[in-house]
Amino acid sequence: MTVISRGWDRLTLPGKVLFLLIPLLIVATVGLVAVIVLLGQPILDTLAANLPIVRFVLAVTIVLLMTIPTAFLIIYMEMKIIALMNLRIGPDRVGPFGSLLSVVHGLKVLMKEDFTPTGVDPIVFTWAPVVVYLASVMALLVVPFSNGIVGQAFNLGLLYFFAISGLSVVGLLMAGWSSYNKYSLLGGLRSAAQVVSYEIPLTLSVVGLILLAGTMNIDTIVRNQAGWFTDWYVFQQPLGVLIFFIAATAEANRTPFDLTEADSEIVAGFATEYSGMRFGFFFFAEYVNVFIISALLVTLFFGGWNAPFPWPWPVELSLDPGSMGIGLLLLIGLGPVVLTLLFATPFWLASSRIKAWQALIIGFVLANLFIVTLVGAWAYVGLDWVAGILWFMFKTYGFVFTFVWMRGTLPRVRIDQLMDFAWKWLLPASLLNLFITAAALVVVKGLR
Amino acid sequence: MSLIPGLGLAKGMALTLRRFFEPKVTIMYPEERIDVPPKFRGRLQLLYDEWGTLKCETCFQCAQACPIECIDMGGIDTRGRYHVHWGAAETYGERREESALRRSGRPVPDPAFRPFQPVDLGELDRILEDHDHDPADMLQILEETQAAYGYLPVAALKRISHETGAWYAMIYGTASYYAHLRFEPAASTEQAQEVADHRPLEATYLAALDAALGGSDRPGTPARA
Amino acid sequence: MTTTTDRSGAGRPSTDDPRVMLDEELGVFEPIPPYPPRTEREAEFYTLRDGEMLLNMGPQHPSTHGVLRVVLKIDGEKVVDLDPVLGYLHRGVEKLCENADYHQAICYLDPLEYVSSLFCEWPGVMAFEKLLDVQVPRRAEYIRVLSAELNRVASHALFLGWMALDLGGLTPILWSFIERDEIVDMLASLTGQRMLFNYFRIGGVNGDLNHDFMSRLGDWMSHATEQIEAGNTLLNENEIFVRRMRGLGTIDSTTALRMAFSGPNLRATGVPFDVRRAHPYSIYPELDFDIPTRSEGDCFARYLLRMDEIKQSLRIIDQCLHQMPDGPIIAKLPRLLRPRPGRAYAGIEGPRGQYAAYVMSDGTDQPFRMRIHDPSFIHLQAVGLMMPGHLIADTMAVMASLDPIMGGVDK
Amino acid sequence: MDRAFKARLEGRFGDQLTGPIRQRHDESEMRIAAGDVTQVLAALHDEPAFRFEFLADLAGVDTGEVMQVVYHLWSDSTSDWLRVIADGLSREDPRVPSVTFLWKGAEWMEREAYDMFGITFEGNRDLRRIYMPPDYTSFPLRKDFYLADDAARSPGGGVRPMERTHAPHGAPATANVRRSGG
Repeated sequence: MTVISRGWDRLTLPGKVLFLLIPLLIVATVGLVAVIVLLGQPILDTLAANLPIVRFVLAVTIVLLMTIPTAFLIIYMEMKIIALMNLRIGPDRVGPFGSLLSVVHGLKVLMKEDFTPTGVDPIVFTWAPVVVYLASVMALLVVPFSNGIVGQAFNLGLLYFFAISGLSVVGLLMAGWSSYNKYSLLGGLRSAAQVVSYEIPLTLSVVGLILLAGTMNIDTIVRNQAGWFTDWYVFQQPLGVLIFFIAATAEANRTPFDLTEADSEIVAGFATEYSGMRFGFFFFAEYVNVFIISALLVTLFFGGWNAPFPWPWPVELSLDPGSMGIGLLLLIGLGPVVLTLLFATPFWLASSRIKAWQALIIGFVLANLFIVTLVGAWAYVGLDWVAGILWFMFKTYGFVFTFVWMRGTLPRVRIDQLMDFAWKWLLPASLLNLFITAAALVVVKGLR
Repeated sequence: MSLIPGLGLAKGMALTLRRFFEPKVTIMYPEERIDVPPKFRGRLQLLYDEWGTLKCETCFQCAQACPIECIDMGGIDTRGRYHVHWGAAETYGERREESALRRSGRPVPDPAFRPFQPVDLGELDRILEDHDHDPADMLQILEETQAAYGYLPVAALKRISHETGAWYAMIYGTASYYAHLRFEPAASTEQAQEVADHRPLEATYLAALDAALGGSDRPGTPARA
Repeated sequence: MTTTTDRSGAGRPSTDDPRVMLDEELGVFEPIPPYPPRTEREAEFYTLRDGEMLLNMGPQHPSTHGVLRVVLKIDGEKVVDLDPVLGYLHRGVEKLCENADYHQAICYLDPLEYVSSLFCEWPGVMAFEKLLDVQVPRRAEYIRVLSAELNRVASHALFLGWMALDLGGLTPILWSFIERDEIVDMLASLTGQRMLFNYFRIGGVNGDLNHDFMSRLGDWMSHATEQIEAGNTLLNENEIFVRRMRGLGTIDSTTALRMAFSGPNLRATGVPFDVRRAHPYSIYPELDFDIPTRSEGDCFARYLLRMDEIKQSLRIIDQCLHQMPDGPIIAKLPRLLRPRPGRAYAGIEGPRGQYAAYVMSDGTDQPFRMRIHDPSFIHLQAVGLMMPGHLIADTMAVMASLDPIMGGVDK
Repeated sequence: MDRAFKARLEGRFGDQLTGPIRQRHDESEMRIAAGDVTQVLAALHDEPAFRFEFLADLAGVDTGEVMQVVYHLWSDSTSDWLRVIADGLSREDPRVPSVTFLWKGAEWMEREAYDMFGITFEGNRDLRRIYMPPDYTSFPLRKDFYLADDAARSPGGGVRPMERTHAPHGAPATANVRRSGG
């Protein structure tokens, strides 16, 4: 006993860790191999037999995971862009240009006490953030990121989207009602009134587009807009875009329609009593919603993942790694070394102050950049889904920027003005849009 | 409002976008600091003289004069405890007076090694009774206390403060202002001896001075043995 | 019809006092307030009709401009009535001044209006001077006017930002803080402090104009109100802002006078009352400036009027700089002031209205009675008059447009 | 100083004045009895010769012997501030008619005077404490109210000499010293 304990004490901390880890790894590896050998075929067969389900589960997982960095990025954008518009600097301490501050915020929210005040309805109170967050994630599932990169493509995608995105109001209402706080109640009711009212112009504004596209399949709508940017639906539905933009802003509770959490009026609205990660869910859902409405705006009206112009020099890259034979091995083995040396040499020669190892580091970084650029360029040209994602993200974050920009500029409207605007202006305008579109279609078909 | 709806909003958006690219005004605080104005009066600090001795006499006058009473006197006492001047009695007992006296730089009995002699306050109570516990008669009370005890014991000062309701700082300020009031026994031969022990005899350094100056026959220099 | 309900209502045991709300699920009494009504008005306010509920806004609410508590009686989103509850920042400054000597009393006046400190010192100092029959040197008067008008610009700049912030605009507050910061830095080099200047002394000012101040002032004058103009661009034509502010919190001139309004809030109703002209003091009779007025009396008029006042303040600052005489900056006075028994009243025009001090002397070195009149206090009570019928969100807008400072309201 | 204004005041309110009209600097001061407040202020407010429509200030005063309510008014008919002192309110039960029928804005100022001095303004429909908590019992700005010490239970517990300047007339010097533990 004493021998063992003395020996254990003599180990350093990494030593102790390794002492435990190595046997564990050995056992795990052996076990894994055994499982694969014994059960591998049946598992593979099951998976292959249910491929759509596997694909769906994977897609859901990826979308769920994707929301977190998206929210972090948009939160950072919001902090930084509004700060710059305010002539401030904004976050600049954590990470390059403060870009990790939102991550730190996320961690902070995770570590905070998850407080349940007296008098709340605990079940509803706990589930409200989940409902809100899941509504966002589920809406994201039908957004096509690129050609073929879509969580779940189906024919009624657009309808599904509107159905699900309206679901978040249930969560907000739950939060407002269960919090046992008048501010929360007001916030919840406001959001109910607002989202329900704006749902109508939002949906109606797309009906014209559905008439034009002849389908509610989002993927088809995007494919219809391929070619030059003049083929985008924005040029056929300018009024529809405007209405969709305004109504989507209200739908996502963004300034100037952020009445549900108007901090100068009702403290934090439905989220007043929330803290910790429950609040974090609301917070994340809000920013995911911003992403979703931007993405949908891009998808429906701005060509989705289509580039604004067809690539003028169609390239057929046929790269068959197998044909290179030994050359492939040489390329993989020697390419980085040669490139590193190649990029390092000029720096080493240029200045005697730069030592050899510094030059090598610079060369290594530059070589990596070069390879990444090369591979990226190849992927952009050769793989159309990469190009699609790039264009999609570019456009989407452009709209995210617009939403943040609006938040930095505009004051908030009042609840009665909000309702007036929805029912007296947006709804007639969207009906007008629908009428004009339908009439134009009839006329065009008649002429044909 | 303009005739075209949304023009005002667009103007505002254009302005914020322009500001987005303009230089920023933030002062990066810990790295970059603006100087306080020369007339800045918010810096509270104690000054030291050129020998590194604290110039504060612990007279409590600043604490007393501060109109909004934001100045508190405090310090480390001989047992290493920190005290503020004004607070509940139970928390720091009698130490603040000792601390204050010690920090004044005057020769005071060191309570760490030699506790205060217990003082019979009966005499003081009679004096206070005579003056009807009236802080307006503070000087007379102090003088009579000194006459009774030979000096002003700290315990007596505290008692006076307690009984008259006068602020301790006020009493201390009064007492320290008048030269004839003292906080230690005047006839403390022990102390005098201590001081004398540490000082070279006059004759010694006078003789050395004379030697340095070259004789004692200079006019105006009294010759001493 | 009075009910005891607040949230669900039905089936609650009723208590004798209709204002006591009981939550049987929690077993918690939620008394609002826990004592019987003391006045007619209180009984009326705390009696809830069907569908009404009380919303307690503050004292820790983001936009009550300090620690103000407003109890709103709301019917859905509509405010039926409201009852401001003060005293969360009450420091008893009047009592403290009565227990300090005349010099010390001045520095109690500063923190009353932490946004425009100089305007709170000024009436106090003026009243003391009247008691003592002190003639203030002309240079001191000019310096006072100069610094006070700068402070007025700073205060109005901040008003613009707060106003926008209470309406949900994030940007103007920071732009106007840039403007205010320049002025505050300037005043700091003149007075030594950034917020509580404590600059005016009985008989003059503490410290002459210095190089730092003048160079900063010159810099600022060359691009004065740049940020305020930018904020105006963001708000003046903004449809959302204008539609929210127009016709909100309207008060006519008769009611405004009956509510004892003063300052911009009164002038926005069309009454050209400005103490600087109505009851001239200091060197204002010698200066050339206009009293802007507006007739609408709504929040937007109050906002625009303050923006006009900034321009007039700039004119005054310019004239002060050009006419600044030489001479002493403070009258010779003994350290210990014992004015003859008497009473003095001094009122001045501050950024929020008439600031006044009423001092009684009994011949000792301390004021016998020091009364401080603060316009924020007066204006805040008009919120109750303006609000009924508007929405919760408008409470903030109306309160912001009246521009109360809780330090002054609570004294 | 507006000498003509003094004559006008004396001519109009001659029998209601309880003291001479004093003028100093830019202020005119008239004293009236508490019962006359309604009439005099209404006359000052309404009559075209005076037109004092602007209530500059309303303050309570405790002189140590009596209570007063001081109104400061402004009008464009004179260059002076007019100070109307409703004099001679008893300290035990000071009562004065409210002026909220002329200036509704006086309501809070009267509440403040009530809170600080205990002066009852008859006719003010919301006369409750405004700064102090509702269960507070004393009136802080009265002259017999002494500031409590910062540390009432300290050895120096009691009242600081600084705060004892305005002892009530005839009160024994030690009457107000709050003993520790008391």
